[in-house]
Amino acid sequence: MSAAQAQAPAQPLEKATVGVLALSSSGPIFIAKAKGYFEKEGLDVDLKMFTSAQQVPVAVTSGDADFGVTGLTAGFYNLASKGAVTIIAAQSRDEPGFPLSGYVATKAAYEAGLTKPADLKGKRIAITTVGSTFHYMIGILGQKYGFTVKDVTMVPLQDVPKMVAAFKGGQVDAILAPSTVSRQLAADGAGTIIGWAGDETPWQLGALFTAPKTIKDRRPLVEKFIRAYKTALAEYHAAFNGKDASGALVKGPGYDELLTIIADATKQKPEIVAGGLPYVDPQARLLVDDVVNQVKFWQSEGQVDKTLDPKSVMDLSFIGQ
Amino acid sequence: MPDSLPVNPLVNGVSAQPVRFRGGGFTVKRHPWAALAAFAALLAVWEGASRLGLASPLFLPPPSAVGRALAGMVTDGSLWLNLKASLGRIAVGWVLGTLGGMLVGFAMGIFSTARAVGVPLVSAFFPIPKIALLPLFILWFGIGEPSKFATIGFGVFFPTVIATCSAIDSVPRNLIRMAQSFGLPWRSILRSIVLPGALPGILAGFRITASIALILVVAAEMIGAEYGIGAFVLMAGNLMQTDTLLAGVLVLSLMGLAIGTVLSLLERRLLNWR
Amino acid sequence: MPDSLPVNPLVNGVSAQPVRFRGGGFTVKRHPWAALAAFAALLAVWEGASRLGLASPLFLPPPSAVGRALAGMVTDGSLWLNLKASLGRIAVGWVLGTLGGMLVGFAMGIFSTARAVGVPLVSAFFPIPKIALLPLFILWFGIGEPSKFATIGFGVFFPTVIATCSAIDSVPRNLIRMAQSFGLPWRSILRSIVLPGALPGILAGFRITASIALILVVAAEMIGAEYGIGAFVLMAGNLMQTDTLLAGVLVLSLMGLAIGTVLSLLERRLLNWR
Amino acid sequence: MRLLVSDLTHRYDDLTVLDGIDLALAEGEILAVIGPSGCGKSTLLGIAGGIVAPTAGSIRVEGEVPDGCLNPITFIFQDFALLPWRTVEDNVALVLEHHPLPAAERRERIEAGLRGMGLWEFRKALPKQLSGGMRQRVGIARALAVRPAMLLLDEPLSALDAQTRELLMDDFLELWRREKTTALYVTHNLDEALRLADRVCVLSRRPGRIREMVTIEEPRERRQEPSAQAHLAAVRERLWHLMKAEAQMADREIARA
Amino acid sequence: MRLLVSDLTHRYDDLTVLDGIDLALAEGEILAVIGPSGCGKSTLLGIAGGIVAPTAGSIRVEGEVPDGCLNPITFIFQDFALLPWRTVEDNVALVLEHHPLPAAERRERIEAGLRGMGLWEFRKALPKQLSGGMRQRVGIARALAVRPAMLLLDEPLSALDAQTRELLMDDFLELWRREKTTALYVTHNLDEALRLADRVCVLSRRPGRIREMVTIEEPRERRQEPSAQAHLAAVRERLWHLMKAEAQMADREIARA
Ligand SMILES: Nc1ncnc2c1ncn2[C@@H]1O[C@H](COP(=O)(O)OP(=O)(O)OP(=O)(O)O)[C@@H](O)[C@H]1O
Ligand SMILES: Nc1ncnc2c1ncn2[C@@H]1O[C@H](COP(=O)(O)OP(=O)(O)OP(=O)(O)O)[C@@H](O)[C@H]1O
Ligand SMILES: [Mg+2]
Ligand SMILES: [Mg+2]
Repeated sequence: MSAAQAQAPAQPLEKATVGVLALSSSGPIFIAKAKGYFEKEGLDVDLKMFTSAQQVPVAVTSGDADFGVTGLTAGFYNLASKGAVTIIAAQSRDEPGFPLSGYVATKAAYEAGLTKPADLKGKRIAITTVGSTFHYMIGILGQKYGFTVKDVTMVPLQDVPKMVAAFKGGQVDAILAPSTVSRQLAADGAGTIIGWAGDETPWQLGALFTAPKTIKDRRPLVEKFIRAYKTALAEYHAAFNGKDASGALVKGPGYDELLTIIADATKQKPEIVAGGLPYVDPQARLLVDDVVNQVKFWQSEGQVDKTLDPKSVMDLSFIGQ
Repeated sequence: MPDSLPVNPLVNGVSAQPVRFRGGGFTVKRHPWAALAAFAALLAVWEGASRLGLASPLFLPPPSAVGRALAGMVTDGSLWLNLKASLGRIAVGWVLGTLGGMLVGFAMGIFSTARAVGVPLVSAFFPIPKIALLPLFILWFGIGEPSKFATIGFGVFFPTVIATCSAIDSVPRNLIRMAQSFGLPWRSILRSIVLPGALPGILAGFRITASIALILVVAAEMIGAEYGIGAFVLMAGNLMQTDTLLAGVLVLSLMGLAIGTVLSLLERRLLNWR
Repeated sequence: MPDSLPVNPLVNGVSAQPVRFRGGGFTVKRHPWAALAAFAALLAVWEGASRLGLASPLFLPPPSAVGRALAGMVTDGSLWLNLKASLGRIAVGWVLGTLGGMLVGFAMGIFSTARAVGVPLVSAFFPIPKIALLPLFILWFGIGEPSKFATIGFGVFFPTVIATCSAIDSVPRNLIRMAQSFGLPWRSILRSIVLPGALPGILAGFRITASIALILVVAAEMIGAEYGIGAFVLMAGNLMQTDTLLAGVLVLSLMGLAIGTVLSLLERRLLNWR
Repeated sequence: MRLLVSDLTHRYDDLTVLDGIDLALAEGEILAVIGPSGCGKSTLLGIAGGIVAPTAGSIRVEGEVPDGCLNPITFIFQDFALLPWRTVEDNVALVLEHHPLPAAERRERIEAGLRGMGLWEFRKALPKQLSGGMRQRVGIARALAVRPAMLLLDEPLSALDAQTRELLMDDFLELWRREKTTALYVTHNLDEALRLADRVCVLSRRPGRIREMVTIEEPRERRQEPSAQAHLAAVRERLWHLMKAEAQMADREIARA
Repeated sequence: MRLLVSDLTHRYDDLTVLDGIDLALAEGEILAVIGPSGCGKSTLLGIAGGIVAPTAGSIRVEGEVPDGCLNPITFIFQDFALLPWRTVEDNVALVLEHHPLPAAERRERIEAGLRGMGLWEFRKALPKQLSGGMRQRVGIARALAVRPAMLLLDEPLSALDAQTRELLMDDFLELWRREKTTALYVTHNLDEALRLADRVCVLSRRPGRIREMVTIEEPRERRQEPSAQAHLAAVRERLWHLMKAEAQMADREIARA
C-alpha cells in the first residue's frame, strides 16, 4: 500500500473505466471520483453512464468498462454463469429505515383493502422487467409472507414512465417503484405507499463487479480501485447512513458537500437526492446469503442456468470477506 | 447500287464484323437459387466463425445453438403461443396504419391544401419516437391490445403516407387529363388511374412498412405483454440469453422473409405491365 | 357551311353554353400559410384541452409548460449540449446508412443476381428490431459512438435499399436503350439516366429515413450516452418529468420539420422537370 | 354539335401560344387545323375539349347530343395516353365503365371498335407489347366507343403506315356520313386535310393566330373524282404557300435570335 | 459504312415478328423500309443498331468510320426518348459527354444542331414545355451531333408539320450529300420514301418478311424535276399496290380471327 502511494505522483496515472447508472446508489463512485481518491491510488477513472442496469454488466463483458456498479438482475447472473463477470464488493443494499423502493397501491385498490405489503398476493403489480430487481423483491416478499410469484400478476412495462402510466390509468393494483416516483404518486393522490422494500425484506441490492480476466491479469488495478472505493464508501456511510437513538437519519460529517457531488453527477436536485439515499456497508461487505438466495430464486424461476454454483459468482478476496 | 437480294459481294467481304450488341441489362431476371445459396453461405460462415472460436458464443452464438433454442421453443409450444399473440397485433396494427396512411397519403397526393398542411405535419410528427409516447398510449389506450395496435399502427402510418403521396406524384399527368376528357368521374379517375399508377410506389412502401411493423412489435410488447415474439425477445435480452434472443430474432426474420416473398409475388402479379 | 370569321349566326345562338372545364386538379400548388395555420390550430387545441382539464398535465402538459421547459433548456445551455451530441450521431449514422443503402440498392436495381440475393436478405434482416439487439450491439460495437452510428445506420440502411431499388425500377427503359444506342459507357448511363430517373423515389426515401434516424437517436442513446436529445428524453422519462420529456420530443419534431423543409426545397429544385 | 371559340388567348407562364383566336364550327363540319410545329395546335384542342383552361376568351358549344353518345366532346391524343396496366380491351372499356350500359352493349361497342381497328387479335395484349401505330389505333377505338358528337383529333394518323391511314380515313368518312360528328382535326399532313376537311384553318407560327381560313368548295364525297382535282390542287397550292411563308418567317426569326 | 443482314428472325415470346430477313446496304445508300403497322419495322431497326438481340440470324457492318464520327450507328427514335430532367441543349450534350472533345467543338456541335432544327431559342426549355414536333427535332439534333456514319431513323418526321418536314428532308439530303451517311429509314409515308431513298424495302404484315425490294432508278438530285415524275409515279403506284395487298390480307385475316 505504501509502495503504491509513493509511486502514484511520479508515474502516469493508470486508466480504468467504470460503468454506472446516473442514480444516487452509485454515490460512492461519484464521491471517489470527485474527491480524487482514484487519483490518489494512481488511477485515472473514467465514468460511463448508462440508462439501464442490464447494460452495465454487458459493457464489462465487452471490455468497454473495467468495472461496473449496479443492481443485481437475472441477466447479471446469466453473464456471471458464462464466466463474464464476478462480484468483487457490495454496493447499496435495502435496509430498514432506508426508503428506496416503495410498494404503492392505487386509490381504488387501497380502498378495496390493499393496505399492507402482505396483501399483494393475488394482485396485479407493475414492475420494470422480468428478471429485474423488482421481480426479485416480489419474490422475497412472497418468501416472507408465504406466497410465490405465481400468486401475483407481474406486469412488465420496461421502464418507470410506462409503469406510472399504467398505474394512473388503473391498469394495475400496485406498483413497485423507486422512492422518488413512489412519493410523487402519493403526493399526487394517485396512490398510497403501503410499505418499503427495505423495511420488509432487506437484501443486497447492488454490487461492484469486474471481469474475471481483469482479476487475473490486472489484480493490482482491482486492489487499488477497491481501496479508493472503500474510502468513499466509508465517507458516504458516515455522512448519510447515521441514525440517532430514535432510528431517524441524521446528517453526518461532510453531508452537504457529498450531497452536492451526487446531485451534480445525477443531474437531480439535491433535495430529491436526499430523499432516496441508500444504505451502504462501510467495508463493502456483501450479504453473501442473500446473493445465494438470489441465484437460487432465479434458478427456481427458470431464468438462470440451473448448473450455476452461487458461490462462483463472487470473488470476495479483495474485501477480505 | 446493290441488287435487292442477298447475293451481294459485300456479304462475303472480309472486313465485315458483327454489330456489337449494346442493349441488354437493366431488366429483372429471376435467379431462384441465388438467395438460397446466399443464405446457406451466410449460415456456413456464421457457424464456421463460431466453431473456429472467432466469435465468442456469448457475443454471437452459433446457428446450431440458435437452432436448438428455436427447436426448444417449438417443442415446448411457446413458439406458437408467442407467434399467435404477435401475429394478431402485427396484422391489426399494420392494416390500421396502412389504411389510415393510404387515406391521408391519397388526400395529400391529390389536394394541394391537404399536402400543404400534411407535409410539415408529417415531418414534425413522424420523428417522434414511439418509445417516448408509450406512456401516453398506455393512458389513452390502456395496457391491453389497443395500445399495441396503436404503437404498430402509428409506426406504419407515416411511412405509408409518404410513400403513397410520392407514388401519386409519379402517376403520369397525361393519363389523368385523358380520363378527365372522357368525363370519368373523379372517383373513377382515382380508382382506375391514380391507384394503379401509384401501385408500384405503394407496394415498395409496403415492403418498408411490413418490416417496420415487425420491428415495432417489440416496442408494442414492451407494454405489459405476457406473450408475443417481442415480449419474448425483450425478456431474453434482459436475461442476456443470447441464443434465445437470436432465436426470437430469427422468428421475426422468417416472418419478414415470408411477407417479402408474398410482396414479390404480388409485384410480379400486379406490376407485370411494366 | 359557315364563313371563316366569327361574325356567325351561331355566335349569338341562345342555347350556346360554355364548354365545361374538366381538367385541373392533380397538380401541386403551394399554400404557404396553411401549414402555419394548422400548427397554430393544433397548439390552440392542445393548450385548450390542458386548460380545461381534459388532458392530465402529468402525461400531456400544456404547450406553455413544454415551452417553459424548452426555454429552460435554452438558458441553461443543456439544449445546445444535447443537440450537438445528437446531431453528430444522426448525421454520421444517416450518411453511413444512406451511402450503404444506396450502393446496395443500386446494385440490386441493376444486377439481377444482386436483386435475387438482396431482396430476401433485406426481407430477413430489415425486421430485426434494433431495440432488442442493443445488448448485442454493445458486445459488437462497444458503448462508444460506433454502436450509436450502427443503430442509426442500420435503421436507415434497409429502407434506403428498398426505396432506391424500386426507384430504379421506375426509370423508363426506353431512355436506357437510347443511351446504350449512343454508346454511352455504363457509368454514364448510371450517372446520367438511372440516377436522375430514380431521384424522385430516392428523395421520397430520404423523407422516411431522415425521420427514422431521428427516432432511432433515442434507441441509440440508450447505450451509455451522457448527452444527447435521446438520452435527455430517456432520462426525463425515468424521472417522470413529462414537460421536459415533451420538450425533448419537440426538439426532435423541430429537427424533423427542418429536414422536411430542406427536402421539400430540394424536391422543388431537383424535380422541377416533372 | 356546334363549337364557338371567341377571342381565345393562351399563355404558358410568359410564352404566348395562342392569340385572339375566333372560330365557329357548324354542325357536322370538319375543320382541319394546320400550322408550324409548336404553334399551339394541341393547346387549342385542349382548350376546346375543356382540359386546358384558357388564359382569356370563351369557348362554347351548342346543339343536341345524339342518342348513345356518352361523351359529347372526345379526344384522340397525339401521345396515345393509354393506361400501361390495362390490356387493349380494358383500355377501351375504361371510358364506358362509368356509364350505365347493358353488358351486351358494352361488349358490343368494345368488340366493334377493336375489330374496326384491326386489333381484335390483340385485345388481351398490354400496351408495351404493341407497336406505335397499334397504340394509336387503340386510342381511336377508345374514342369511337363513346360515339362522340364532336371529335378533337390531334394528329391521329401520324403514327400509322400509309395504307392503314388510308383505310382509317375511309372509316372516318364513313363515320361522318353516318353520325355527322363535328370534328376539329389537327394535322400536319395536307393530304389528310384536303381529303377530310370542310375548311382548313392555317395558324401562324407562335403565338398562333389565324393566318387564314381556307374553304374547300368541293364536297367530300366527290374529292376522289378526277373533276375535283383541279380545285384541290389549287387549295393545296395555296395552303402550301401559306405554310411555307410561316416556316420561312420562323426560320428568319430563329436566325436572328 | 455498309450493313449486312442475313437470315434474321425475331420472336417476342411466341409472336414471330421478323422472319428470314436478308438485306445489304451499300456505303451511302438510303434504304426506306415500309410495311403495315406492327410488322416489325422498329424491331428490325433495333436489331440493326444492336439494342435488340435477334432470335436468330446475323447482322454485320463493314467500312471505315469517318473523322469526327462519335457513334457510327445512331438512332432517331419514334418515341423521341428525351431525358425529361434535362434541358434541350443538355439532351444534345448527353451524347457528347463521354467523348474527349475540346469544349469549343462540343459547344459548336450543340449550337449547330439546335440552330439547324430551329430550337436555339428553346435551348433552355425542358421537354415538358415542348410540343411533339419540337421534341422530335431535339431527337434529330441529338443524333446529328455525333456525326453518325449510319443513321437508323424510325419515322423521324411523323410528328412534324408538312412544312417543317419538307425543310428537314432538305436538311437530310444536304447531310447525305456531304457525309454520305448510310441510312435505314423506316417510314409510313410513301412521299418520304420516294424523295429520300435509293431503294424501298416493302415488308409483309407480321411476321415481317421482305415482300419486295423496289429500286428507285432516278438519282435523288433529280427527283424534283419534271422529267423524273413519270418514273416516280410508277414506283409509287407499285408500292401502293404492294401495301394495299398486304393491308387487305391483314384485314381478311383479322376478319377471320
Ligand atoms: N405545359 C407547358 N408548359 C410550358 N410551355 C408549354 C407547355 N405545353 C406546351 N408548351 C409550349 O407551347 C407551345 C405550343 O405547344 P403545342 O403542344 O400546343 O404545339 P403544337 O402546335 O401542338 O405543336 P406540334 O405540331 O409540334 O404538336 C410550344 O412552343 C411549347 O413549347
Ligand atoms: N417488348 C415487346 N414484347 C412483346 N411484343 C412486342 C414488343 N415490342 C413489339 N412487340 C410486337 O412486335 C410487333 C412489331 O412491333 P414493332 O414495334 O417492331 O412494329 P412496327 O413495324 O414498328 O410498327 P409501327 O409502324 O406501328 O411502329 C408488334 O405486333 C408488337 O405487338
Ligand atoms: Mg401537338
Ligand atoms: Mg415502329
